[in-house]
Amino acid sequence: ACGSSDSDSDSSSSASTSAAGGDGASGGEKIKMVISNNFLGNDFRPQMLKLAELTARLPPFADTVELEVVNAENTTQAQVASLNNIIQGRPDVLLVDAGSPTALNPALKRACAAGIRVVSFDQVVTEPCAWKVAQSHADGQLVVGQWMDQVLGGKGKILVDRGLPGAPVSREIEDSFMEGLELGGGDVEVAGSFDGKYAPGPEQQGISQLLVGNRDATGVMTQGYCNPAFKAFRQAGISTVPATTCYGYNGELVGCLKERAQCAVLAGPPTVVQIAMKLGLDAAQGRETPPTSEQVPVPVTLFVTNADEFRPAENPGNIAIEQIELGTNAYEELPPGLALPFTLDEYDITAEQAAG
Amino acid sequence: MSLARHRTVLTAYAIALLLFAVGTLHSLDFAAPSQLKTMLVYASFIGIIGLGQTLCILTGGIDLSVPWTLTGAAVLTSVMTAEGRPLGVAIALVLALALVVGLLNGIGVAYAGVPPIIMTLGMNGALQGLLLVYTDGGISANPPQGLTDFVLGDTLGLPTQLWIWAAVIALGCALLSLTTFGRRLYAIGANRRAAELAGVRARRVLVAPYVISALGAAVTGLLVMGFTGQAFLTMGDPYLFSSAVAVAVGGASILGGSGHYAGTVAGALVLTLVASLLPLFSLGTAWLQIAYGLILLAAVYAAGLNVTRKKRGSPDA
Amino acid sequence: MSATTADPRIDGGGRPLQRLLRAAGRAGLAAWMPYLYVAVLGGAIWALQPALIDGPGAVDVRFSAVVPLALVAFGQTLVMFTRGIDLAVGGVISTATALLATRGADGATLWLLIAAVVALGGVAGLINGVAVAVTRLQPFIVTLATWSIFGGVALLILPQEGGASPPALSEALLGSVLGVPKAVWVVALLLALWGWLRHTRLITDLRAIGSDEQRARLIGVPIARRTIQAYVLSGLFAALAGVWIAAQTGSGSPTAGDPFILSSVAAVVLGGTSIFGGTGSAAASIVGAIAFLLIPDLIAALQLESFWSTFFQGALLIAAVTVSSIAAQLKRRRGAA
Amino acid sequence: MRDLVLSDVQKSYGGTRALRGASLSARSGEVHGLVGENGAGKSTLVKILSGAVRADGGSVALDGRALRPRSPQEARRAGIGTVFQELSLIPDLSVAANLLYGIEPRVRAGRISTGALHAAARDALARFELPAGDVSRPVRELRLAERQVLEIVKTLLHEPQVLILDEATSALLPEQVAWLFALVRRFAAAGGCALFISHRLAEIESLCDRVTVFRAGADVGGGAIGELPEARLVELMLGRAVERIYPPKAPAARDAEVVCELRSFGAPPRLQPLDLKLRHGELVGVGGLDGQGQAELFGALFGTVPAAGSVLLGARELRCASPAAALDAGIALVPEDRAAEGLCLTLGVRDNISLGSLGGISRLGVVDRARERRLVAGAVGELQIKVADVRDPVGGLSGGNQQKVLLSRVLARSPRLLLLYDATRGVDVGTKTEIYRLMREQAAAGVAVLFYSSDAAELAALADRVLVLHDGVVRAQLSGEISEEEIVAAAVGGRRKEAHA
Ligand SMILES: Nc1ncnc2c1ncn2[C@@H]1O[C@H](COP(=O)(O)OP(=O)(O)OP(=O)(O)O)[C@@H](O)[C@H]1O
Ligand SMILES: Nc1ncnc2c1ncn2[C@@H]1O[C@H](COP(=O)(O)OP(=O)(O)OP(=O)(O)O)[C@@H](O)[C@H]1O
Ligand SMILES: [Mg+2]
Ligand SMILES: [Mg+2]
Repeated sequence: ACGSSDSDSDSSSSASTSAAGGDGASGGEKIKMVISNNFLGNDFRPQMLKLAELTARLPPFADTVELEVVNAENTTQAQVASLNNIIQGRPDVLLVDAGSPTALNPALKRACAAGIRVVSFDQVVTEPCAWKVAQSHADGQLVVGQWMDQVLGGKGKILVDRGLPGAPVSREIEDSFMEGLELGGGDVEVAGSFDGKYAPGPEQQGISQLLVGNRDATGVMTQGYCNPAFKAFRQAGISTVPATTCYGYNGELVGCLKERAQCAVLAGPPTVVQIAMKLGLDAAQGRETPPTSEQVPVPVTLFVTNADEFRPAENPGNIAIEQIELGTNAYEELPPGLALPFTLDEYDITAEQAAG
Repeated sequence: MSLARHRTVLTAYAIALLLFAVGTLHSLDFAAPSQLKTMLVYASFIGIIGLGQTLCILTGGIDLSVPWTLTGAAVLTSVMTAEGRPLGVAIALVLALALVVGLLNGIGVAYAGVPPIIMTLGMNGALQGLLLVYTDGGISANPPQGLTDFVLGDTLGLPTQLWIWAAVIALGCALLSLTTFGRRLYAIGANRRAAELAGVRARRVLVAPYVISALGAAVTGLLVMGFTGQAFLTMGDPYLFSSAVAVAVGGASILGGSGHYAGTVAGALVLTLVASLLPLFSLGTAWLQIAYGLILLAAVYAAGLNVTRKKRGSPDA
Repeated sequence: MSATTADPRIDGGGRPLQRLLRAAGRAGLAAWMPYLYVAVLGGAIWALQPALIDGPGAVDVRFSAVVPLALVAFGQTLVMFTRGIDLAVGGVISTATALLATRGADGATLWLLIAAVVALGGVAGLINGVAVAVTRLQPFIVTLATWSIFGGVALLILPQEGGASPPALSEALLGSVLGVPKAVWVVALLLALWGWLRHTRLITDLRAIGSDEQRARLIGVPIARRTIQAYVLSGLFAALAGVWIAAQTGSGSPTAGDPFILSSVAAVVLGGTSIFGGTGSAAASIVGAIAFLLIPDLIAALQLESFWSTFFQGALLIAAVTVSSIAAQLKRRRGAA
Repeated sequence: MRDLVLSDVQKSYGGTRALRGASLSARSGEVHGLVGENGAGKSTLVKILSGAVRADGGSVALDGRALRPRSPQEARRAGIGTVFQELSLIPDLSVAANLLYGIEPRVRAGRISTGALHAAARDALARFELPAGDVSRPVRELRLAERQVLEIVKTLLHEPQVLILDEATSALLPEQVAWLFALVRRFAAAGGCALFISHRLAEIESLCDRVTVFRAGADVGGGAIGELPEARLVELMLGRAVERIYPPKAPAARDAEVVCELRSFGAPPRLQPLDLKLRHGELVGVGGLDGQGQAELFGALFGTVPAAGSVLLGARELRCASPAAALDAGIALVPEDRAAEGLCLTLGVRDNISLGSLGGISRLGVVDRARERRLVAGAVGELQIKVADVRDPVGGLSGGNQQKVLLSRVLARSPRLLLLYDATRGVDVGTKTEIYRLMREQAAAGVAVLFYSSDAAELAALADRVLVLHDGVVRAQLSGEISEEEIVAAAVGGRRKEAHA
């Protein structure tokens, strides 16, 4: 499929940032797979890309796929421009972690038209010709909301993170959490909300500011990290450790244990890229693939501090619930930014490898 | 003495007091000691950066390379300590790097004649690129624990961080009010050519504000990292404009030649108070942004009122 | 001490050719630099990976990216003539895309919608212009504040990225006419517009204001009116950029405009316009925009990590201004010697 | 009939009463002189007439009709043409665009035809007997005298009925002054009314028909020029008689000790190497047409222009690469343009005075407030600088007082070579007298004093010796009884005059 004009683009991709498959394997027959990422500044994306590279060295990718990762600046314009350049190189498979659900559509439509198999993953696009692989934040947060309600016994005040202004996923997370919160029938009150922007600094500041009028808050829902909530409470001189929800970084799990906090930590698994790669490979090799109109789910785990007690009334996504424990899913010696779980079981990758 | 002479600075403090009063009336918690401490800590981030920014703006310049100098300092410290280097060594190295950044900015502005806004904007982009390449777009190193303990540690009832700011305030005010360096800065800002003909070595003097600004940004990076317990790549974003805005709210002219760090301190307080006050009114993000813009306009207008009036009626009209 | 040349009366004349040469020399190296950047960057990309320049659709793609920055930079240039700066373009662009992504339209209503969006950009510019001209606060601060305000408005209209701009909009603006991509036509149109505009009273007045506002008042330049006009035009051009982005992406974003704030200033400066007002050219700003956007392509052609493009954009900005500043210093020294 | 009648005009700037009931009446066909010391309110009156500021009270009538221009355009339309003291040329616009602003030929749909504009500009310059040259040059590149000429032409192109010239000659050379006077006389002869402001009383005498004297914002006298001898004018202006404007020249300076010597000193190519000895007690003036290398001479000595050759000051040989180095070596300069190069107008009087001596009044970089206070108080007292509070911004002082602040900053360095570049331009008689006295005192105290003046009368009356430069070469050295005519002749004449008795 990659056929004709690749004399120069082939030689160049081996010199590129992160070609996989290692040594001097001749590129001619390999499937050329490109990941387009837009840089966000968080720890999750680089780790996911590292996982992609590690995975590309393992079967079934090792002998068949040549992987290239292309980062673009954190603007839609930049990712569109970068995609256009990628399309000029005619890869077989294009994996896209999108900076915008809609703005890349025209470019991706062009890619499809050029015969490139397009898989959008993690932050997915609405373009119909692309496969979509992503975790369902709605399913996950529905359970998280129920957890908060149960832990607080259906009463009290919580603070809620609205994420990044303008980002669609933020709205989805917030809405589903609220839905879950109300499922139990309790009347937990949302005392205030803040823009955490998926970064510890803004989260901590947002919570600090809200604590002014709400020193009696007992729970915090964040879209990023748990630790800032603990810090903000301590800063404000409040001895209560809030029941807190966040996303699955190693440091947050460790933090929850250290603070002896009630926590529900939803995995934001980098494994999404492994599923997307496999889908792309299948498509390129002509195997059967799910329809592009459906979102391919990513298995998700909810790590909690009370796995023995917590039973959600509704769990449409079949989210696995796991107890947070040092050594099994929380590692004091590994970097705090390590997102969990760090690989699918079928690939032989260790936590140390994933952490770099 | 003549309060009128310091009206711009006093206006900025008056605005800060007003905002504080509004907050306290809305919720008594606003004046709780722990809350005050937290607010002061947030103000101190802008405040410490604000010293260098004030000096730059006094000379008619500006430093827009703060965000990535700040982020770079935190990230590099975190990476170096994770590699096993002692914290002290890491900090010394990072400050040395900041010194180089400041020198480059200063030399570009003073000797190559590059307009400050362009020099520092370009530097910010260059630093961002280098740091992203270096970290491969992400960092996952444990932050140095010693730093967190130090920054948040209690010294005589206040977080150490506030003592650091107090020292910066003392240093900044003394620098501007008592030293020949301060006099020369004002002179360069008011009329560089005249200052040079009066014997001021303007190029040499002009480098210093950028060096001080870079060092301030680096120190703030370390403090922010200590405070949040983490280095992250977006940590500099909020500081692109906020320190310059604090200087302006403090009554300085962005054109240089007038203003004082005492005003910037008030400006930092005003910005922090606004940010703490607005969430109390449960506005959505959109309204928050709108309100922020309006308050900013009002504050700068009030603080700059007599400055602009004077400018308009200058005798060589 | 003013040490300058020539004899006591107004300059010693010369034949037309000499005069022409002198004028070319006066415009100097600086005026040709942006074109040089484009030639060098474009040439390098072409040498490394010709497909990025002459591949199918490459020109369209490249110019589609240039159009919004060129539009914003055009307006930004006019503001910078007056020694101002318009940071609010970020909010205006976002608001424009937000409006387009939340309103359906077709046929005649589409053009009405576009007109309304652009007019709103003008109103935003009017607010900036009046604030700058009447309160006499620094444009930097005023537009920083209004950026926040307009950005908030964008969020009110479109709380989250997405929506769908009218498909007719994309059809109307994208594609080719007479075999040439519409994006190229837009850039050509902008260059032609500048060709016409540059000798108008408006531009002369804007330059006069930036050069010396007090004196401009004395010779009868309507300072407030012209200042307001500059910001209104900047608002209009920013809204047009928003329209283009909405067409290009088929959607809207309440933060779409933010990246254009500093990149428009960079494009203008790369084009050789002084941030101290008085001199420059919007055409050169457009060329500057092209140069600025060629850098990520060069990085791609070089197969470097994309993060290098931020580095090189910053470095080019500094290098460009250093070159013109040193050239100016040398010229002054030569003039004095 | 284009009579201009102003009565009881008032204007305050904040607390400063610039005009407190000023009246003046000028008839058509006459050239009316307006004199007064710095800050007397002359320019304020001009600004009111030209619509730049609005009067608080009083009335202005032109041709018997009330005139209250709200903007410069309105004033221009009413027939008022103004040559502003600070000029009104836009530095970044071309000569042509400046000359014809608002009256461009061929404007279609708001678009100005550059070709037509340049042609019209060349035409206009030719009509005023000026070489056209390159009219597309930005005004920024012109020298002060060239700009002054341009401002005059620009004003006349609007064909005003009333022509106001606010210190329009202060930057002009004798031949340019003659050119201007011819123009003004022709203008008046054609029935126009000209208002002429100058601090050079000789010009007032030779050009004006009648004169009005302002003091402290009000008219204090006037009449036909024939009835007002110079001494009487000065007395009206200052409110006191002045014995003599120029201090007596130094006796027998010839054999006095040499305090400074220039050896083959120059700034090629604009100033050829020259030799010069400055002696104890001697005031040496530099003259000549504008732009003949005088600026280079002063600049090279002060380190702002690359120099060749050597300077001996006392026993030391110097080579200064920057003003800071020059000051450290004992060389000080009073620059030409007070606002642009001399003072930091937004800063206080105190800061301006001490700026030059910061090193001397500080310890380890900290300013010693007590020493600074003594320094500033001494300067303010000695030069009688009128200021309420030394922290007030210098920009708020009258021109004369600003000049004194500048002088005191320079003198505070106790220089051994004092350079003054046209330091009395635009300065009133009263202040000039004081500056002359200071220069003499400095020379008598052993300071080498070298000054440039665009005013030939001043050179003749003040200097013990005058160097006339032409095209970078010393065309003449005059000493003893020097006459104005000698200087002018040497400046423009082709003859080479050697040291004259
Ligand atoms: N824009 C202004 N703001 C405040 N004071 C002013 C302004 N313009 C002039 N003044 C003051 O008004 C008074 C009169 O000034 P004006 O310029 O009319 O004097 P002048 O007679 O023209 O003096 P000179 O001979 O020095 O030009 C002075 O005290 C001056 O300082
Ligand atoms: N723009 C201004 N702002 C504030 N005060 C001013 C301003 N202009 C002038 N003044 C003050 O007004 C007073 C009168 O000024 P004016 O120029 O009339 O002085 P003067 O006595 O005429 O000086 P000179 O000896 O130079 O002729 C001065 O004390 C001066 O400081
Ligand atoms: Mg006076
Ligand atoms: Mg005057």
